[in-house]
Amino acid sequence: MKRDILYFAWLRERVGLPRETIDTNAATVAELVAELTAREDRYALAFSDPGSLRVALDQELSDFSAPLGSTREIAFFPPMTGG
Amino acid sequence: MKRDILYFAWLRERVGLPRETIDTNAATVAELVAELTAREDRYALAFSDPGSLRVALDQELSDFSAPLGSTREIAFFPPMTGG
Amino acid sequence: MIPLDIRVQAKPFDYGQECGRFAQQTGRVGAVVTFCGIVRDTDTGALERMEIEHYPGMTERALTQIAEHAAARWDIKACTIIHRHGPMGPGEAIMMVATASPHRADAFAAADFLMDYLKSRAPFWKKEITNQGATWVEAKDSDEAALDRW
Amino acid sequence: MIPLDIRVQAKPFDYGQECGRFAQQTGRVGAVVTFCGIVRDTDTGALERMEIEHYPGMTERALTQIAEHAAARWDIKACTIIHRHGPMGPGEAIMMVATASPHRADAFAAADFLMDYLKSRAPFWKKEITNQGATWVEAKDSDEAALDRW
Repeated sequence: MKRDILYFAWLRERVGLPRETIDTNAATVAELVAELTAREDRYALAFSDPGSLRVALDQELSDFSAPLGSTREIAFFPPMTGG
Repeated sequence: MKRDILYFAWLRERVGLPRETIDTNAATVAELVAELTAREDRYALAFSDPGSLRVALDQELSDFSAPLGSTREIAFFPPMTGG
Repeated sequence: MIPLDIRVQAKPFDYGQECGRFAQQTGRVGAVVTFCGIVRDTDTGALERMEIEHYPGMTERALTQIAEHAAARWDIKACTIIHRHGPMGPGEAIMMVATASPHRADAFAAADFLMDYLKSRAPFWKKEITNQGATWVEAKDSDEAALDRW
Repeated sequence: MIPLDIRVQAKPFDYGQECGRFAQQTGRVGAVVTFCGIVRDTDTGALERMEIEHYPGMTERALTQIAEHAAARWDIKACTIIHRHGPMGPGEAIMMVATASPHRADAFAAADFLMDYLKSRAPFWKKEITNQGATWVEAKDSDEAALDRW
């Protein structure tokens, strides 16, 4: 299934792009991360410490064990620092 | 000893004046209140519930058991309602 | 000593302008919190005006002491307190406080503390004049109780 | 629903002007609290500028949800949140919140809550550009811990 993957802040810099569309069979966020990590070193580096990352599914904060279901847009980013 | 007595808010309205100078031998705030109360009905009315009143000695909040000592200015008023 | 700007005045002040000036002068430390109390309508009738009596001399003294306590307890770099007395109409600003700190928690706590103490320890008394007559505002038990938080 | 005014924008805003407008429009309820976060110097070198990245779409959504939670929990009559993104210099306002309530405790608590949640749950990321280079600001454990207060 085709899904949009977004990256923000230093994760975006490490992956080297802000968004991409990929065709994936991953059933959960964790499976998607494993799939990305296996692709290229820059993904492996970016996702080397998943515990320090956050994920949003269709713009709602979620977690790595969540099923992707019909999610269109998956965003990965470091802990937020607004305010 | 001559001392300035000040009244504020509804206490001022009941006593009927904002300040007066009196010559008193009262040793404590409580004794001064007793002396004032004995003077006239309007004082007795104003001080009928001393527990609901506050006192300041030379512009510092104090209490009714405090000695008057060399205090020049004694102010009586209801609980404050600023802000 | 941090800059304390304490003003007790009869004339109106412009809350927005004071916020802007405070942030301009002290905001580089990071966090600014302001509070503004505004004359509102009462439950017991349409408010025509509010009148605030105060104790000249003691008022400035009490506000300075309260601000100094806040500055000793939290890391604040500046503090402004403005409080009006005399008559004022609905919608007019009665008073404001502003605090600036490198830490948002300190700016919030100090402003909250200032308000609690100012409310019960600074010599101001409010009178509300409605179409039903004039009434002195009564102190609330909850205001006195709020001091126990600190 | 209470009036929520939520703005995510690159262009600067005038904190004082926004405070004045907010108090003018909503102040008659009695108590107004505002917070402003301002770009400050860092410990690691003179700050040239700050750059804030955000997640368009999710940002507005997250801020609206946070404001709605605050409005459900406290008696607030209006709430404004303004947050900038993009580049900004030292001394410029990054963001502000404002709350209005008949009760000062509610106005304070709601503004404090908004700041805690906004800090850790709204998708903004700060980068500081100093003469030593560019650094992403790290989230503080104390910011995440602050959420447990609520």
